[in-house]
Amino acid sequence: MKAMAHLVAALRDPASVAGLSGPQWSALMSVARGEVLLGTLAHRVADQPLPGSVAAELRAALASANQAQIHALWEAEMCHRALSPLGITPVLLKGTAYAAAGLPNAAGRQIGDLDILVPRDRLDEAEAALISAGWEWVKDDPYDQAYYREHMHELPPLIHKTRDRMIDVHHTILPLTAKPRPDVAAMLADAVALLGDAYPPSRLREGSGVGLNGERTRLVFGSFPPLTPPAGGRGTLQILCPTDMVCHAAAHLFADGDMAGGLRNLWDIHSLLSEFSGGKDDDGFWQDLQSRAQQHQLWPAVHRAIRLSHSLFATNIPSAMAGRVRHDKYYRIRMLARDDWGRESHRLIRLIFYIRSHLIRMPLPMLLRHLWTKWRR
Amino acid sequence: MTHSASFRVGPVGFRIVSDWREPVRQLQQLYGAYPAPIAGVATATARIEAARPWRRWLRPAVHIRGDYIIPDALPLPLSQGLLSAEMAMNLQVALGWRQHMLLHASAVEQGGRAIIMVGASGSGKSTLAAMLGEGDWRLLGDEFAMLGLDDGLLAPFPRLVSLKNESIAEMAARVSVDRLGPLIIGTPKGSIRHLVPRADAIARMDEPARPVLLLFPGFGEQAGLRAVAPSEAFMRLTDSSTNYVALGEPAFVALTRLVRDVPAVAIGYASGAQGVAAVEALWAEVGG
Amino acid sequence: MIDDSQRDGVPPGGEQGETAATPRRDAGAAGHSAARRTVLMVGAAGVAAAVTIRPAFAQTAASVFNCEIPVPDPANSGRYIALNGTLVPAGTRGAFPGAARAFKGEEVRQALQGRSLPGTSYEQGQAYLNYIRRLRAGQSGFTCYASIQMPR
Amino acid sequence: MPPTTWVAAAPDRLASQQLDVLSAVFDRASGQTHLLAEPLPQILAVLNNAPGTSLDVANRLSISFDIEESDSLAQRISECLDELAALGLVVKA
Repeated sequence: MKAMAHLVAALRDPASVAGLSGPQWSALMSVARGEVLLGTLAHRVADQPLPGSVAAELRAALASANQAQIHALWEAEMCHRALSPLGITPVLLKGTAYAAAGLPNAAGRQIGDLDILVPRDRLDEAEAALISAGWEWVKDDPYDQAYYREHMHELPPLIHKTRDRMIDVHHTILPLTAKPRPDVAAMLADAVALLGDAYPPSRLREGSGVGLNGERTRLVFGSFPPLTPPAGGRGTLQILCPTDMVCHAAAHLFADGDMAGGLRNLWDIHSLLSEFSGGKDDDGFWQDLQSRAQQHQLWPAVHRAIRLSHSLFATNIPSAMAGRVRHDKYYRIRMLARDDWGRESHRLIRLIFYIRSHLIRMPLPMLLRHLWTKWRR
Repeated sequence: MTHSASFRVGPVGFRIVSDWREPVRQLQQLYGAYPAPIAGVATATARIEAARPWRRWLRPAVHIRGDYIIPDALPLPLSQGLLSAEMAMNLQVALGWRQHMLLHASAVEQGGRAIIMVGASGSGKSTLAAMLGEGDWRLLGDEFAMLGLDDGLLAPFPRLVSLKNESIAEMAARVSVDRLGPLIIGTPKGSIRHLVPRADAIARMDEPARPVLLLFPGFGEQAGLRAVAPSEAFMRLTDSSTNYVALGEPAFVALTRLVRDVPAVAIGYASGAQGVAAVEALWAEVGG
Repeated sequence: MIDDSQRDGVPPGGEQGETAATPRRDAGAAGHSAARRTVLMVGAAGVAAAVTIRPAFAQTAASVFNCEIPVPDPANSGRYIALNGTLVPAGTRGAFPGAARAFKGEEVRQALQGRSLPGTSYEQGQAYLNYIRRLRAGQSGFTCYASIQMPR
Repeated sequence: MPPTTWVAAAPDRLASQQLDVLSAVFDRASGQTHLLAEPLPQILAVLNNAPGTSLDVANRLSISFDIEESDSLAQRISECLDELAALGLVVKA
């Protein structure tokens, strides 16, 4: 068996690592690093009997991932402090949201930039407040600025001048030029508040659990702000409601980008589906998910995510949603395209997905115009 | 074809993968006395490879890669393949190692007590450690000092010593030729030649040592000593650590303990011999 | 040679490890014995009193001398670099066209220490260095620049 | 506008070591390490469990310490509070 297959197996069933040889562990840890899943792997197999040098390395990787989450959550806190005087309550997206809510895929997960969603009509205010709180443009040339503002789903990236961390301020979840038009107003309206004052972040999970399915009431997840005193009338941080969180993860994986790091995103989706649904017979959840995905014009992406998650990680899904659809196997190959030395493999398939990533972000004539402008300068 | 080698330096089990045979052959020769990774588990994979398959033969350019990659890194010519492999290994440790706090420093030991020498490249820390390591000292490492987060001890990491320019001749005069790698000329840092540490440094690489002196060598600076305040030592050590921030509070505890408990001194010296003499004199004062 | 008197400001051993929030010396008793009260240095206006440790990039041989910094980055090729390092339209008076080749990390490191950048006039070199100083994460050359930041 | 009232990070959030004239402070909430010079650690101490304005801070410090220069003290303290706020160690109530 190949190292990527061992990685998938270890995530799905931690006991599967029993009996791996030294060289197999070497390859497994290398591909896990390549997929930015080493901390996740470390968390999954923490209770398994492991060779001593593997245990030491994974323990250190997990501790470091936990520390990185503290840094990521702190960025969210500082963003909150910058925006709360305006009454803007940003919705945390992706890794920071998982960590703030204490969702199961957060354990050991690497978190990159801070991604937040704010209403489009508050974008200018949010931008000004962040800049006065020490964030700066990464790209300040007029073409990039105009390009982002006209065509993208986010402001041009900002970086904090002393903490060196980036923030992506989104006003919707896909580029404006992409074909699906998600109902971002509904996402914002149904977002869930993060409240409370407990610390540390690893003990955040009071309100979450299997019982979440179907409920559309505002759920109070565990607590986030470690310092901010509870102040009447001021906003707090939010996360997407469960079905929207799945829709966004699937959109991020299949409708945006070239699927580099796709295995980690698929693991997120598997974890979210397992956490939010009560299993394959939880009709309420699966129906809600499908109708919500249709509302966002994202059902093809969400359905593909459900199928692939089931196929790789044995997610417990309704049999009506299982089965294979044309092209699924190429997605699978793309997601597992790494050899035992950690090198990316399947050059042609990767290239095709790279080209696809540009085509799905904007219509072809517009893509050509964009590349031409970038190339000429 | 993929060529590979595997061995252990201190706590790190390495796997090195190459598109070319020669660099791997050189590694296997120079690391011949090093043990295999424990239970066959390599914790770091370093790769040297061609950007495109045909660039293995056609104007070969060696890219330094591995589990961790630095964007913007320039490839090196194939004649510098051994250097590329060493750099790829260093890179994996610098960016990936989390089991100890890493200091970009050299270290030597005597009687279980160690000196940590911290400085930018060009400070002479590497040459100083190499020279001491041929005398009454055991070389713990010339590139990274690994500080234990719980016990505050230094774990040896005695990789090949990377000799540069003038220090090559200085060391070649003292050691037998079978401990020297090929002379690599025309690198971005001038000439480089690798030195295999003395047998005791390799044989005892699982024996940690307690740091008792922090040294900030300055080659070419005015000769003399200057005591370094704990806060300055703290700043300089965090500055020379690639994983201090990633490790969080355990690194804070280990590092504040180190700068509080261990005297820190900056030394200026003009020649290798002068540096060695200054270190020996200091050592006598800290009760060595 | 290394006695405590040379290590300025080192407090006596008993105080080490106390919380920094405790004023130095006998602050607890300060309210009672006015004669022995501690003097607090509040510092001059406008002077920063805090430094935060930032992540150091790999200062290993690998990163320092084996990376390059294009001026400007390829996305902006064709634009000029003003003396303060900002990008301006081609042909702007007093600004310089981009460098013909990318600079090596080692060249930039030496230039930051006072040597000139290869193939540049004084002002041109200053403009390029100011451009490099303004690089941010995500821009081509940033990792390289970050990796050549040497300890003070 | 009423003067700003400041709240300091709870002491158990911070690990502190006095190194010499500078204190090293590890903030468990942010994961950041700061080196603080006087009077920042003292300001955090007098705000501990007792939020206050910059004037309150100046008054409290004057009770425990001789202050070298006092005519612009409140101004200087206010500056220091802004610096602590940028580090996230104090926050407006």
